Amino acid sequence: MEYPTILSVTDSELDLNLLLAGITLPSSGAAAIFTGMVRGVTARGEAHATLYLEYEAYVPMAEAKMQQVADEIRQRWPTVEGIAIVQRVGRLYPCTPTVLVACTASHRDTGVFDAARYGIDRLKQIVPVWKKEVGPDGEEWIEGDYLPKPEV
Amino acid sequence: MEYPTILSVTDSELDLNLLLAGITLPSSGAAAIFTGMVRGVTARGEAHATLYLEYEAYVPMAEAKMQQVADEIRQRWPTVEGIAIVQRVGRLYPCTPTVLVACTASHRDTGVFDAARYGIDRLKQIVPVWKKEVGPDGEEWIEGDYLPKPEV
Amino acid sequence: MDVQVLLFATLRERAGRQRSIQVNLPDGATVADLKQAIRQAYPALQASLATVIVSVNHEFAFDPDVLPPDPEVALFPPVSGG
Amino acid sequence: MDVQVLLFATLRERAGRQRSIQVNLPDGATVADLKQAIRQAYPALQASLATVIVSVNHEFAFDPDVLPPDPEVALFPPVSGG
Repeated sequence: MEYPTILSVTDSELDLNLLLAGITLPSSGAAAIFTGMVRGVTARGEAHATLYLEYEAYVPMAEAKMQQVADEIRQRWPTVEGIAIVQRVGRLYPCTPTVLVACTASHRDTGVFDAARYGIDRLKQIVPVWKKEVGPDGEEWIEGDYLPKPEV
Repeated sequence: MEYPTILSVTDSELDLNLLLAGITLPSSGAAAIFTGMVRGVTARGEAHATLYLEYEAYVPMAEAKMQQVADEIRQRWPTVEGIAIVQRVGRLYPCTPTVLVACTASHRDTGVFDAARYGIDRLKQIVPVWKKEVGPDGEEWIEGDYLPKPEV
Repeated sequence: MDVQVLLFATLRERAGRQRSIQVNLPDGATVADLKQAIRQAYPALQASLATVIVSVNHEFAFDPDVLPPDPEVALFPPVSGG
Repeated sequence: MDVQVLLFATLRERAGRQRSIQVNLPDGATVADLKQAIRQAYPALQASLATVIVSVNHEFAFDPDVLPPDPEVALFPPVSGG
């Protein structure tokens, strides 16, 4: 049995219905789906407004690193059946879904929530995508704070 | 600021895109979505095949109990912004999404995953919906194992 | 008072697929009294009554609870949605 | 060997929005040598090099790593997708 894995960097709208269908097997009874959306207003830290975000990706490496994230999920949660990891790029306005990480499994008590959570955390560490925030007072590149280290 | 709450028992297809949009505010940056699907094959317990499930609900009480689940989520995770709780009823075939519990919040580290997990666990305890499983060898009502107790 | 009792899932099937049954109860009757009346009038439901869930006006109700006037009463097995 | 270095996000903007730059390195050069060569040829990138991430053939690479022949090299800041 081959488990479905959908990995993609795209400039098209995320279709959650289609992505869920693509990772649902006859044995799948539960899906945990994470999506990120563009915030138009942010209260945490320095409160500010956002007009839009401009996303860019280093596509072939992003796809390779999405594969690594999927492999890590399967290693940690062998019960996971389907995995979808999709990053949207381009100019994205508030309320728009920008990223999706979804995992299916036979039952919901198999770690499927933790698997999706792990997936989005890892994506934000190792998948080469960057965003520039454009607000009423100008634009600013957002930088992450994760620095990869050599494997020992 | 009124936070959106979508509660519904429906015999129509679940549209994840629409439901997510309905609970996304300009301040929402993260969504955790749980969906359940009909399993065509089940390995856990007595392994068996399923042709379809027939769902029925006690609709007005189901809606009241969904409201209670939403209230409990907001009480436990005040950071949750939008909540959607939708149960599909009728005859549902393998791979079809049957239920959705989704929560949005400003950031993903606000408990939004735990909130969605809590929501589906509570739905399966207190929302009056039942399913009859129809397989190649006949049909059987599924019974839950949660018995409500008087509040002290 | 005459009380209409909605039935769901296995309860309905065991009552011959009736969507509801009716029982007559004195004013001030409790949920325990309701179950006792059903036990006598509908022997087919007797086996189900041990683990049955009772709701009154869309809230779970328990043996000592007194039925309010004009209650919406339902009987059903432990829920299994999702 | 001539090595083309892809630039992303702030690195590209600081290099005058060039999508890539080119540096010449001896065979057997390491990632540290690469950074040193960039530091000298592109002073605008100097400040970025302290926290820059280097990838070689789509894998993270570190100062002691020796560049393979015909590498696909990229320089970028800590990622911020999602």
